[in-house]
Amino acid sequence: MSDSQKHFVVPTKYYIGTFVALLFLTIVTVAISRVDLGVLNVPVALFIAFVKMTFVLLFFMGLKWDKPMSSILMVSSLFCIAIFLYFTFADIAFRGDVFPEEEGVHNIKSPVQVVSPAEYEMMFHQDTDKKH
Amino acid sequence: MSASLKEFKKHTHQHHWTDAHQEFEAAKIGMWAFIAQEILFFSGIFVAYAIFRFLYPDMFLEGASHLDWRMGFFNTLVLITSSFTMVMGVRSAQTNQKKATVNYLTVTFVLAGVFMVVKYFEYMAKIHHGLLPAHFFTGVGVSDKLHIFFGIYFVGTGLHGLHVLIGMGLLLWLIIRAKRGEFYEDYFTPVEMVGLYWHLVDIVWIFLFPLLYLI
Amino acid sequence: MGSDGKHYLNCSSGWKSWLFTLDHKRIGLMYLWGVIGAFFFGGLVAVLMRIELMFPHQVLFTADQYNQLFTLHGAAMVFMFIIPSIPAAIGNFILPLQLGAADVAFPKLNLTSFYFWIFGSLFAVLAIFLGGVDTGWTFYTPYSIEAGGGALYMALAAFILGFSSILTGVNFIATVHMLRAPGMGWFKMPLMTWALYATAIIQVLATPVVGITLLLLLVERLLGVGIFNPALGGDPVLFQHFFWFYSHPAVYIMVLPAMGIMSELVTTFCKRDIFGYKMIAYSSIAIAVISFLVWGHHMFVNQSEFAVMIFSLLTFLVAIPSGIKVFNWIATMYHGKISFQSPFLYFLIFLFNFSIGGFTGVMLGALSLDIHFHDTYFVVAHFHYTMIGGTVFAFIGGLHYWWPKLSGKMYNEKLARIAAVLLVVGFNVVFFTQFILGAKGMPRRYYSYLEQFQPLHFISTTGTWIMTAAFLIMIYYFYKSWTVGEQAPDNPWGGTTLEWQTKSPPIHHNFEKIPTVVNGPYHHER
Amino acid sequence: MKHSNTIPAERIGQDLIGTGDLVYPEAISTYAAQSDSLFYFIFWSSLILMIGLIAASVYFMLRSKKGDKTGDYGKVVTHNTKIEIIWTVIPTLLVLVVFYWGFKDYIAMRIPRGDVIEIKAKGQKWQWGFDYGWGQVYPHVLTVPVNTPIKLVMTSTDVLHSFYIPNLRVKRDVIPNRYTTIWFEADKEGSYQIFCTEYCGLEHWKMLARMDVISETDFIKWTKEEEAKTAGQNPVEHGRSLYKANCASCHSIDGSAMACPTWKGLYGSNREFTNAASTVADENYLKESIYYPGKKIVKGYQNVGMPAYLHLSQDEVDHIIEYIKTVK
Repeated sequence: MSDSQKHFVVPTKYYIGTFVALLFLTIVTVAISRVDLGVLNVPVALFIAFVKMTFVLLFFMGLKWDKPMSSILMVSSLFCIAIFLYFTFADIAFRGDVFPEEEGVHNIKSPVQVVSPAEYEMMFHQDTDKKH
Repeated sequence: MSASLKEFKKHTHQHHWTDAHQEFEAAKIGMWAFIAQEILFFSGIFVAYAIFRFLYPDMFLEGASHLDWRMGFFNTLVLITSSFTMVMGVRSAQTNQKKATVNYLTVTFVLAGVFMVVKYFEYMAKIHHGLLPAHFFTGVGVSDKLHIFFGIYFVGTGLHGLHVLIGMGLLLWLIIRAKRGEFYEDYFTPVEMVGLYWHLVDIVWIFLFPLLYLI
Repeated sequence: MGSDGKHYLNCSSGWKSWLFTLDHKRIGLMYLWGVIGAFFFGGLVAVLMRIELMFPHQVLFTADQYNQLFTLHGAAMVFMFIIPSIPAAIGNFILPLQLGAADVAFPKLNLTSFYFWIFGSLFAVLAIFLGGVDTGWTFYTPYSIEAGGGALYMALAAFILGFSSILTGVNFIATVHMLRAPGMGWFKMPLMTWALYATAIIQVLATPVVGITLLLLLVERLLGVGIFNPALGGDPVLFQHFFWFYSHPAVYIMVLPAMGIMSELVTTFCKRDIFGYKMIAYSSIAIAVISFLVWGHHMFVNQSEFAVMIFSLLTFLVAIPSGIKVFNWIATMYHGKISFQSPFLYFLIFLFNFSIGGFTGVMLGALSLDIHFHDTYFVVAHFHYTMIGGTVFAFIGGLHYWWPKLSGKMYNEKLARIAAVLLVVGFNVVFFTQFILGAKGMPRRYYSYLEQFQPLHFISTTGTWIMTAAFLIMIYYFYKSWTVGEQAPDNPWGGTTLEWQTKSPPIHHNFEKIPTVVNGPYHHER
Repeated sequence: MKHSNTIPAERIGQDLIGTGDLVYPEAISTYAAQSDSLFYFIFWSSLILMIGLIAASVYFMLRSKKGDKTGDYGKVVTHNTKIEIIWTVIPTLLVLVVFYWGFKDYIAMRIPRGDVIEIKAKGQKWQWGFDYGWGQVYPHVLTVPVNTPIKLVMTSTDVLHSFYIPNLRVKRDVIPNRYTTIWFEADKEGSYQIFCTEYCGLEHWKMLARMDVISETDFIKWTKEEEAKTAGQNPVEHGRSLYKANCASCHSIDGSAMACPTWKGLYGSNREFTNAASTVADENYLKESIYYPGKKIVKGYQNVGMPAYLHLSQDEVDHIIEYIKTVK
């Protein structure tokens, strides 16, 4: 095998850097989730997850040094998920004929033993004690 | 083959390739195509999650409160570390460090095992409280659709766990082959491919963790 | 034949040399026998169904048996036959030859994919014996959740067959990228290869979604996830979104390679370069991309008005690249030196029937019309015009075209022409009638029907017998050809792509020396 | 047991094949005519295009035959930007027109014009029921006044169904846990065919119904009579009509075999089950079987997924039981 075909050996600094960044971002996402950001809860968590994914893809999985086709495959798979989500929501979020749930018509046999929030607090009081 | 590579078995490429490099590049494209399909395989769970979270946001908050974020957090750290040891394993194979390769792969394997053990305790706790998919759900909840959260939880983490188990099998296979000295600078395709697979498993968890445990 | 008379069929013998072969030609051939078997199985079921539908009263079957038959027909034809037909059977054989490669990128994966196909098919057969399946091949919830019998196994079968398809796709992508002969740039690839490449992309990016959908359905039945089951608070329409996210692109998995075959046929038999090579290649990719954006047109009668509007608009976009292809093929006949051999007859048949399929597709894409036609025989006729009129005829045309290459034998040209004419006549009798039935309001999947529909149903049934006769003739002359047919020359049609530059049948490693490509794929001297 | 393939006459409306033109059955709704004209627009443009394509192909083939004699086939052309643009742009414009036309008509189908009469429609395996709001569900026959906008609010109690009236060109899936709606205004009196077009199981093909379009005065008269009748009904009579609307497609009253046990001589008999201890068929058992059918499956029958009739009121169930007592 000629030297030009030798595989590129990635310097360790990239791997260690990514590792540290991932650990840091994990702590950040957990820390932020302890604070209630209202509507921003989900977008912030997803944003951090996307950043983490990008780190893994670029460095651990080597997309930074890889042929463009690998990135194209990766991006198109993410694009497909976006399509999947967008069009499914185009139906489900815009339905004009969904009526409030009605006894009888909405014949749901829930296995959940439904309790009021207050009762629920009582039942799980002990558990939550143990947790904290 | 130079003298320093004595301890390795020389790889011969299959007949239809012109050289091992072409073989390696093809394996990589194939692997990325496979990863693309894996991502879309998991997409179903994420789309189901998004739809039902949109329809019943309170039910998801209630569901998440039943999961112990500390266990999830710990498992995230375990998986990230295992991803790191995996790349170091690939790198060692690439730089002809046989012993380091075996060690890094073994550590990765052990970390995967730790992940599964933690998962086991989490599952046992859920089973204890009857927080299971609908046919087995016996738990108590404020929302009458709480079983859907646990349906998605068990399918998502279950499929992910299955991937971890498959990854452990692959790692074991790699460790054996690495010990035999089959991976060196000219041939480390299987290590690289399993590495890519392992990072994919990591990425899936990077999303499952905040979605299920945190928010 | 090679210099020593050895070729891929006789270079080794014994059942092991076939069952464990890594040679793409042998795997392709095994796939070919497999999918043809599935096709005749599905076809037999169709003939039986049509006999039942001759009269409104019971002819052969009870309602339950009839419901199982149409499920079986759909599942066998879609998952076992038509999806693997051109890519996995013909494509497996032809792709490396056209690229000038010695094999596909991953021969072991190729064999694995074939065994996935076998196991998937066995599960489908198992489902029949475990009580049968009557959910329809679409497995719509909640009916498929409560349906008894073998529904579980049929879903599992489709799941496994899906993975067979994914592995083929992964393999073809890597093959096209890495194994083109020296000198073969992207725009020197044959158009069949372009079509297979576009197909492979859809296989990889769409099929996993049906995998997870069927898995969720299985889990829904066994554990109760709740997301598809209205009794548990789920949404049955969500299942349809999941299902069609794959199953609409799957339509293009079926039809894109058929279009690839057409491009090959038209240049070879017109003995001239193709008109608008790049437009055809790009339109394959365009169709592959748009195919992901239009699944909602299967659900015009249950979605929000907003979703329906977007899906209808995008659906019409598919008509444009498809139209471009048809126009280019016809333009290729201009100033051509045409020879009317049987593969070219199939090209003409395809053009005619696929156009009808396309025009009725435009009718179905129009929202107000689809509301009336949805789930009637009009839809049944439309998709049979694209699936049989398009894919099956292209498959048969491709089989006639490459038969000398893969068997090394010629077939009886006269019988082939008779069969082709019978086939197209029979086909139109069966399905053109169904357009009228559907427009008049006859719903699909009906075991029995109102007395007034009887004459048209009867005419439709008679067409299936003409088609059966055509297929029997076909079996006869292909059998004769395989056993006692005359030796085929290396290049019987004057094709210019690389597969015609090797022996008929090809030697074990395809080429004595890997060819170097200088000209475009369709450089004819005449 | 052999299923008879005859569709009960009361579910059959006007002939579809014999009326209307070659393609469509007779149009009786305000929006049907518009939608049909789009069909003919596409049909004729396609036909012209198709003839053009065939003519070009035949011409090229004949020209090639001539070339066989003269040896001159002409120059091979592989590009012509002008013509390629033409055959990309013109079809694009055509399909955009078709899209807009179809969408406009679709919106007319979806959004009711004027004040509507609301009728509830219910799909279940395997029959349609129509509820006008006075506590009586009418099976198999939908009665509506002519020239009046009607809105059907539809739901299913079990699996997916789809409500389809070919003469109106209207169709909409009927989905459990959800209401779907259609509206229409029939402009011609008569009785028309209703189909179920979403596969729903064994007797999907039998799930037909009839729509009677009658004059406004007749409709008002019919409404008044029916309302009065329902109000004055005795329990057994009410139970009988509930039976017809909900149960008759699976349970016989004359002892003949159907998918589910017959009601003949049911009350007071001893019942054996595959999944529970045997019991006597008393009020409690009957009530439980109506509300939770899967709990006790009678020996010799399979669980065919009878829906749980939780939407029936206590009174309604009592009346059904009263009726069962009379079936001997």
